[in-house]
Amino acid sequence: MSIPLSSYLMLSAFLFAIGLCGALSRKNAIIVLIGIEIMFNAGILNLMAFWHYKYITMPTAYMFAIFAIAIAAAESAIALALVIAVYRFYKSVTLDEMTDLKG
Amino acid sequence: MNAAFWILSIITVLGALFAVTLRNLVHCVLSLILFFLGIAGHYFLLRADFLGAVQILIYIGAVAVLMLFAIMLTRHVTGDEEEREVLGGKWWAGMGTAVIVAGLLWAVIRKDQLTAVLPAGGATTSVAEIGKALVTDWVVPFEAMAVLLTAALIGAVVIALEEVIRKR
Amino acid sequence: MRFDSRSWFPYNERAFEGDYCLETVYQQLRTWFANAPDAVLFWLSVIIPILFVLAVYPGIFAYTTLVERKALGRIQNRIGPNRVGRWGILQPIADGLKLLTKEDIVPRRADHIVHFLAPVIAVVPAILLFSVVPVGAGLVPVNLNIGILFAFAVSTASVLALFMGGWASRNKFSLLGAMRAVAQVVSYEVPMVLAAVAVVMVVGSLSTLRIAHAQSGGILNVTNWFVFRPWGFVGFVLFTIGAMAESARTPFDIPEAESEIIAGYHTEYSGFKFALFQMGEYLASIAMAGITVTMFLGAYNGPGSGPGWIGGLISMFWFFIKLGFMIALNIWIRGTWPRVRVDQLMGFAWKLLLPMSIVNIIAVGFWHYITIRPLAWIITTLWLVVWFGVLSRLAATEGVAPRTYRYAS
Amino acid sequence: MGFIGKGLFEGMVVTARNFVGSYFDKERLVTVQYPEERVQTPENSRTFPFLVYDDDKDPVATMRCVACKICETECPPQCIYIVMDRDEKGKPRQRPKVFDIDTSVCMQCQICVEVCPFEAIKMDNDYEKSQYGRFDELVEHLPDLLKSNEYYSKIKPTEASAVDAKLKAEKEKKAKKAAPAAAAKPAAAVAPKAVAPAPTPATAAASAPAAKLVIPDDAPFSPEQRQWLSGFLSAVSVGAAPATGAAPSTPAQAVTPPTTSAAAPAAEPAPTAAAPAGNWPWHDPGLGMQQRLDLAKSALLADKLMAAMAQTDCHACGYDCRGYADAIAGGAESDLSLCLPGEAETANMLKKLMEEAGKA
Repeated sequence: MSIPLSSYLMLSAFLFAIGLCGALSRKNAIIVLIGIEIMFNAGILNLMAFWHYKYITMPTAYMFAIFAIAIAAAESAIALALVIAVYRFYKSVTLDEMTDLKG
Repeated sequence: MNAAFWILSIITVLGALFAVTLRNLVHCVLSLILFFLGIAGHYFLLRADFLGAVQILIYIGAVAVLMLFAIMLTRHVTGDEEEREVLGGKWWAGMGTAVIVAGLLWAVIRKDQLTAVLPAGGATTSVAEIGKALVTDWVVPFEAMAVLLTAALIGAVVIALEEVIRKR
Repeated sequence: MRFDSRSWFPYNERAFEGDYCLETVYQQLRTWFANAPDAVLFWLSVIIPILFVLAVYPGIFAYTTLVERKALGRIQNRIGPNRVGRWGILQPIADGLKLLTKEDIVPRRADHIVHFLAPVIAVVPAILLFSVVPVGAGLVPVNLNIGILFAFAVSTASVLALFMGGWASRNKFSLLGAMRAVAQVVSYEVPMVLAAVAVVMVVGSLSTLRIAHAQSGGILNVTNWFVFRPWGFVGFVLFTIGAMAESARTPFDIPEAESEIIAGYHTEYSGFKFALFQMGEYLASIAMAGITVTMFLGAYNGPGSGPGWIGGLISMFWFFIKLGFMIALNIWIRGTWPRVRVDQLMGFAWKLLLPMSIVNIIAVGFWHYITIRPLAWIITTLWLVVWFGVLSRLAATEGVAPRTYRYAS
Repeated sequence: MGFIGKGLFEGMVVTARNFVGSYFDKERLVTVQYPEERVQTPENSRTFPFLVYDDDKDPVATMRCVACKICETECPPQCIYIVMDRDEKGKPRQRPKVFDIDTSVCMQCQICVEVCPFEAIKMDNDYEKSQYGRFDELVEHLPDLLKSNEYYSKIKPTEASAVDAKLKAEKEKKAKKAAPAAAAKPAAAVAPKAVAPAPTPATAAASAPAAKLVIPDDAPFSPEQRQWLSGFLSAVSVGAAPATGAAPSTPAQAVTPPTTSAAAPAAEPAPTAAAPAGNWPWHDPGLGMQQRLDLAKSALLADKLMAAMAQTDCHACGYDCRGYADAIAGGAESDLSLCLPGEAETANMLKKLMEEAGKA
């Protein structure tokens, strides 16, 4: 009955940090992608929490959430296609090994 | 409601943590699915039923499956080779950034004391309203989204097919 | 704090009067036991639909296996199981006991946790699917306002069980089966959802009760079934094919093709875990049949159905008759058609079913905007027939050509 | 009038017809309700071998098997195990004490039946052999294997009547032979000629291809390889043209070219010494009598005698083949008719060889 909005915000901040940590510190491209997805979801959860507490009868937040999910889906499709293409070239999906442009 | 929130939060956080820390890639994706399920549960709890169903349909049905496919296509076929070194070269930078971001957000949230309480009962945005909004007020972003998705679809196919085309 | 049942019920759109879903079970109980505590009645009204789903559908599953074996036997001029009880009526119980007492084998190099979880996850979505299938006039376990979307979301999750089972077994046949299953389910999901979109466009709601209610009326409660509309018929065919592929029924059972990849993702399963996989598969196929009935075959509508006690019982009778018809159709098709090839499967989904479902959505547009019914009939029928001719020719150019052999000749 | 998927619907019509028809037309049902009804198996169907006995009163005494071990030797998967029965003195009783057939190994090839000279082992057609275990339970022992001749004539009437007729004829012949032998001893010398078939062109032809298969002297083989190959080739040539009842030595046989020098390299350099144990090229039950004798041509008397035997080391005589031959040659054994698997052919040949040796 009595979950304050700040609980949701803290949860989503925590999830965002986890996703950020994963995206920045792991070296496998697919795990980096997983981290990005976690951050996306944390953001959308935040949005929906605000919608719920303040604007529950208005579809605006819903629109944002739906568009964000669609963008995330498109992004992950492209990213995974890139992962496959990179794998063909380097025979690896480890980001640290892709150093062709390193000066 | 409180209990549901805490259980879902624990599932979500554990799923996210395992997704970025486990060594086996398939396990990572499976715990990511757990995370998605937790988020969908949160949406149901927030009375965004439509978004919860969409979350399951898109994230679990499409994104996670796509990731599993990518893993199967880029690894040894049983996916059992595990990474020797889990962390990248600049892992401390990533950890530091994450801790700083978490701390900042935490501080902001604590300071603002946003303690609005979940309203009991009452109306929500119905699916019909969402549909109407999508094709009236939001029709331009909606169409842009359609174009973006088509472009992404074609782009993904082109990127993944590059090798075949070059061979010809 | 006082228990307030109102805040616990899902927030539904009211379908129509005389709606016996979860909340009205509560109200019915309230009229009978006016003085009972609120919490008791609430939990009773939750438990009754759950018990109904958990008791009726697994029973239907058990006897579907028996009927399937009998019918396949007759199709092949055999008799089928007839030893355990008269007409083999206790065969499902014997099968269950046998599978329970069998040794549970886990490959040594398997991923034990995932291997254990996969069969459990295979059953859960299948049972969840039944929660939105209305079994009688106004009788649905949960009247979700996103009913159809919920069904698709949940049925998508079943693919995970197949993948987990195949991957965790650490067996190449299992993995091949799992990848085939994933590719197949993801491909057939698209035309299936688009076929359902046609119905949702006409009804204007995602709620299964609303969809069912929209098909009542007409002559003998029959003529308004969506299957008797041009777009509805096409949608029915598309949806049935998609549902068969989604639950890996025989013409599309390549994820578990015995002759190619042993048994696909459940090669390494034995005993009750195997039984759970089987159960999940059959339950999903029965649930899909139920959703097909709800969306196209007029749900519970039939002569004599309607609200109230008598009408409710008659509507339940009609629903289960139609469910039986869909199950029988599945069995008949399984007994007749050969398994398709993997490339044929994908080509069929993407080259014929997907364009056809989009054409069908446009046909619903015609249906909606042409208010003169006979004209709408003619135009939508012509539109669909012409496109079916064109698309089937385009999709079949490869299929009907005489086979060319690359090495042997 | 064709449309896409027409064949699919035609198929559904066919299965629907089957489905409905199988309830009305019993002729359609292809299956049999097994424990109540059984399919009549064809007379020549076979499952596992059994042993035939003649008299129900004493199956063990009247069984036809003499424990000659030919079937044990010939069995391709080696599923037969035989131990000969002996009395207190160690003299063989000419019947098995142990006769085991491992049905989990048996491949139902019927070779044991083909090779049995005594019509003692036959193929059963009993297919209900299921057991609750997969080790000892699947091995059939002598009591399980013994079945009466009546049973045999019941399951395979045609075959059994032919066998009965043959056995009866042999018995009569033996009785006829025994009568004059007892009455007038001098006549016995004539008997072998009467029994042995005259050399026919067929037998001569049969030995001709064997000569053609001889390995040339300049072929690049080591002596061991030569020996093995020549044995193999002669076995093949015998198999190709079965030498039925190989004729006794006649002028026609005598001109057979000498077997390959490689065939008996051990015998040639030292014809006066007995061939060392284990180096008897004729010691192979797959060869015909004439083949074996040819291989032992230049050897000692004991070797020739051994070559005349059936080479199964069956111990029916109380020795192995070598021991029996040594005993005859050394004068310790005077009975020349102890070789059961070799039947009359061996007995005649032994007699003849002894006569030749006596003359020389």
